[in-house]
Amino acid sequence: MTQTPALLAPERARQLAAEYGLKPDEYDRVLAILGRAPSLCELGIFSVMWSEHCSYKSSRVWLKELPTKAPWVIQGPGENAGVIDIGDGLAAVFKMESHNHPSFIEPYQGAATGVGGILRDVFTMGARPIANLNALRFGMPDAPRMKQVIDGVVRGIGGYGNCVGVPTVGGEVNFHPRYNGNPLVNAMTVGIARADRIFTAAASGVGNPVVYVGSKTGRDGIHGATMASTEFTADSEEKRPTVQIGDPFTEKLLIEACLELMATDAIVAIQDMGAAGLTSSSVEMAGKGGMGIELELDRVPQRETGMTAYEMMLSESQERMLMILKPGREHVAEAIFTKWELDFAVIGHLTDTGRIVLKHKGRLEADIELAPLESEAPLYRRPTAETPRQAVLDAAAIADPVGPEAALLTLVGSLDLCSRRWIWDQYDSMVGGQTARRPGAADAAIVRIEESRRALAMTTDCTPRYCLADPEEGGKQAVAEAWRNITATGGLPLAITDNMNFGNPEKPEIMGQFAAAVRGMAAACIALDFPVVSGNVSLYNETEGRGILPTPAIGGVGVLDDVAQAVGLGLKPGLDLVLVGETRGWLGQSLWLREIAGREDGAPPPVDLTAERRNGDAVRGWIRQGLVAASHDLSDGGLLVAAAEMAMAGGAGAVLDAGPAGIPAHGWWFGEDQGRYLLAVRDGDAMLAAAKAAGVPAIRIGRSGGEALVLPGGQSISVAKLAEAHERTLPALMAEAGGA
Amino acid sequence: MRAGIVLFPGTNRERDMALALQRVTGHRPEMLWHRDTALPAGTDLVVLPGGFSYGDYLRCGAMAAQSPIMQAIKAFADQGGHVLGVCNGFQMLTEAGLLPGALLRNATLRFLSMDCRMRVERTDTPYTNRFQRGQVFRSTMAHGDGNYFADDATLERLEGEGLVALRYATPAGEATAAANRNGSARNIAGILSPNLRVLGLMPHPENQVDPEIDGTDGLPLFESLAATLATAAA
Amino acid sequence: MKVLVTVMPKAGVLDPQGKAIGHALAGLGFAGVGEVRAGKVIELEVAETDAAAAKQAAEAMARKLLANTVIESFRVEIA
Amino acid sequence: MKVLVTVMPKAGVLDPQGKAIGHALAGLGFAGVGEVRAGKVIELEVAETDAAAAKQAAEAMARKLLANTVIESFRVEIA
Ligand SMILES: Nc1ncnc2c1ncn2[C@@H]1O[C@H](COP(=O)(O)OP(=O)(O)O)[C@@H](O)[C@H]1O
Ligand SMILES: [Mg+2]
Repeated sequence: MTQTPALLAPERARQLAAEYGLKPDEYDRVLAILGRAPSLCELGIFSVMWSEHCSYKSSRVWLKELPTKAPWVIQGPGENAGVIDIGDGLAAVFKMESHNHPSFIEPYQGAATGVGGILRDVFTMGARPIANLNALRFGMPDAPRMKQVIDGVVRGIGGYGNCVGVPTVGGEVNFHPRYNGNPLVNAMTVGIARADRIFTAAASGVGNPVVYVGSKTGRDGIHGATMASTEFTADSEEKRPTVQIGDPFTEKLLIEACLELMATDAIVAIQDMGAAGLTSSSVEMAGKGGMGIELELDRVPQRETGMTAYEMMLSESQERMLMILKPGREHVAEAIFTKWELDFAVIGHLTDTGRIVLKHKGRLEADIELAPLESEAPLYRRPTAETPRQAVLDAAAIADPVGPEAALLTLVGSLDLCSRRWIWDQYDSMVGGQTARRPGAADAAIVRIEESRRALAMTTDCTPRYCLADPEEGGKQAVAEAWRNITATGGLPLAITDNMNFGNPEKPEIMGQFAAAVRGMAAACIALDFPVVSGNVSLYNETEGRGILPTPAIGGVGVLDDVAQAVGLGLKPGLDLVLVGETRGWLGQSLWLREIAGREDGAPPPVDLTAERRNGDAVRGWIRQGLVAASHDLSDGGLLVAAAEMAMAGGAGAVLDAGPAGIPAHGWWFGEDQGRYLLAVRDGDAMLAAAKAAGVPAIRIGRSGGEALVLPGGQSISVAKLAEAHERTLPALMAEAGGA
Repeated sequence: MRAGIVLFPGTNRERDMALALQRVTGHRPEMLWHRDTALPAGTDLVVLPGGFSYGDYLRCGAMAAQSPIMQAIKAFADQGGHVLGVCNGFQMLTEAGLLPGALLRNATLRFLSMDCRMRVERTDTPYTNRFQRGQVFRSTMAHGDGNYFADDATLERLEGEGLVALRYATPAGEATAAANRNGSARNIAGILSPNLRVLGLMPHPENQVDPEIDGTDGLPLFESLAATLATAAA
Repeated sequence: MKVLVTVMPKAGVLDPQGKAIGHALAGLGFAGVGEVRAGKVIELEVAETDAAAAKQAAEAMARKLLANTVIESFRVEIA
Repeated sequence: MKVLVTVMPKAGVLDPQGKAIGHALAGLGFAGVGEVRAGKVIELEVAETDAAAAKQAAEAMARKLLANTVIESFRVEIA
């Protein structure tokens, strides 16, 4: 065997490096680390490891500002998923990840493989996945191809999640023209593990076997730049990188096989092969453990013939995992993987050299020192520009063109507020038999933990239009809304995962949005004791130079000690309606302003974190004392929309009182002031007294009963009519997206 | 009652089913493996649970129907054993020829995950004796291929012999087209074998057995079984 | 040798997918499309070198697994 | 005139269904089965009476609706 791999000619190498996305100075660093020109395989490894996706080179400096610690945090960012202690010796393991670009190219497979990838991040750590959520941002349905994208994404998420048998229990959807060329698909998985049985990726033990399990490797998703290269062969059609196809059936087997193996003591470390497949998994496992790793690529199970080392290392074939086993335990693992009819191969071993060494067909293909691959990775503090502040709008200065009754009917049927039933009806939300609150039933989904009284409350939230207008307040608001949604069910919010979707970070105004959003998120996380334990960054979401709305999607997880404490949002008759939190009638950036007044402007509602905390802690306390029959946080659309949502969910109407003097009616009904809840309680007086004692603003705003929402002016809007307007929108839009 | 739940590659509602059976028997049923060639001695109920056996590739339930354990289950059924197939399990029963007909793609061509209501057509069966005749109960469905199909002669025979166990219906008990989301022939949600011991149905009553989760509408089905098999064993 | 097994819904069996495709084609402005049936094709690479034997084997596979003869008919061709 | 559009996963694109079918056939004892690919076939009854024109129309339908050309290839035949 030769001592150095076949090296690229210097000019050719520099040219390829540029094609693979390495900047000239980044490539100089590659040369310095290697002390020579790279082989093609080595260049591939550097280019993917130093890509924005794997290295977080633009975002790392900012992400450091996020709080990641709390007494209940077992594992913060840095592993495949975050881990928190939820009591009883149990841990919740969760993360959210984007699959934006693949979902635009091939919506079904893009979304499906997104779900597959995030599931692997979670069961890699030893957790059984118990819930999936999805945060979606679509363009306008009449934009080119958009209905197909919506249809494909929803089918893909359902197709994958339903098949693997993990209930899809929640999520969120927004529509905005700024997503026309760049829809966002963020998938979140939550799993449960024993707190003392968490698996991580750090390799250890010289000589320990490196084991590949799952599906075979094909040429799926290899860096597009290779397409242009004629380096390998003439028959380019055969070698063309292809779209990744998800195989949820294999994933299901992989989940069962991995969990079965994890119950033995055979595993030292485990990592899924996600983006940059074998490269990132082997580099990260060895790197985290301070080890070296040597792989015989001939042993990699291959789906296609004639694959090169470069292709195998960069393939993004799905449903694959890499493990380090204890010596002599290969047969234990092999028996389990054979039982589940999955590929199993020992493809290498750990070394003490601190290098990654790859061999293929008797030739050395790569030999790189691991430490500098990580420590010398590019890191940018890119220039930032602040988003200019927008004026605070005065509700009194904005004319109400239609009145509350018509506005309500328009709003409940509008794209951002209409029922998502068309979506969740395609997701199995019940499999597992533990879903206590399905989509639409409560502000957060509630899933009980098997053989336990405990339940998790889960939600995803972000209001991108606020983030565009004021990224810092928007970042704060996204975290606060997730916290509020969990609180509104009686759950104790514990931690978040985030998915930072932004445009081109090389533009100062985009990097400024990012930095400000992180600042706002961090402030909210600290004030609400709601640390970040995992996350994902997706940049360059731009089409023709126009970026998406800044979208820091937040996935929140909380716990209920007893599932019986959970409350939903369905209104029943005979209850007092109590509004908690302060209302000023904030119309800037509200949906009322956009949908009724036709304006998208003004400063978004500020989040007073002290009030948020105080109000939420009080509401949760009342729920846990059993004082609250139904509860809903106030967000998009404000008070009247929240009341309508509760009415529709429970099938009961309400008679509503007029708002306080001094707040214009449209501000009162549709303002989006933060930190508020609408509670339905048996004893309103007792609740108001409790609120007063706690220093929490609260007023009675009506009483439930009847079959309509009755406004103070006497207008009565039947719940059936509201529901009709609410339910009609998506099915009507998607009817002709059809089924073929 | 000694129940066994069969696990196929891709099965995913086995734990739901185990919880439902445990609720009425007090103990966890046994999990059986698709490659087994015999059932444990003393088995009196075999359940083919929901899921996506073999990924639902080719046809739902087709590959599972060829599993080694299916031979044993056929023999068990021939000898009068009780076999319950839910969702993917129902599809397997038709693919294996233990029940007639087939389950086609939903008429909507979409996966349907939603509440449905079923009318109990007869109560003198091992699965329905704790229901009232004509009772309508709520369950959830979660399937892409639940559109029951059989040729007219088969349908006439099923009707004539009273082997239609459950029909999709409105809360008031009418078997309307609107209540029949997947497009099943004659609103059929579940059918029985001539000896009434094999039942296949598409919805998931095992998800409606716990007041804290989604109500207890499905519980009578499992109580019926427990009562029947307890008597049988006594 | 490559064998193609084509599986189609039997006449008289509901074919919601075919129907939807027909509908969608009409919606896209393709005129003159009558009945549409949607089926499956399975392409098998077999070791067998004798065409008749390969065909026979594929027919056995179709009867056993690839087609459900309650609802589907099949035909086998050598590609 | 009857036109057949056969849609197959492109070469190199993972075909989980084909893989599972191949696996099942081997399990059933059918020896010598190599790669299995699973695709769709759509049978269209068209008003067109000229074969070349019918073929052309079907190709347009395939590109527009019947095949997802990102991951699938198709061929059109007159039956
Ligand atoms: N993509 C989705 N998948 C599943 N459920 C969804 C999705 N989008 C929204 N939902 C559900 O619809 C309901 C309403 O969502 P949303 O309006 O975002 O709630 P909120 O404003 O309280 O955060 C919630 O139960 C949510 O989980
Ligand atoms: Mg939300």
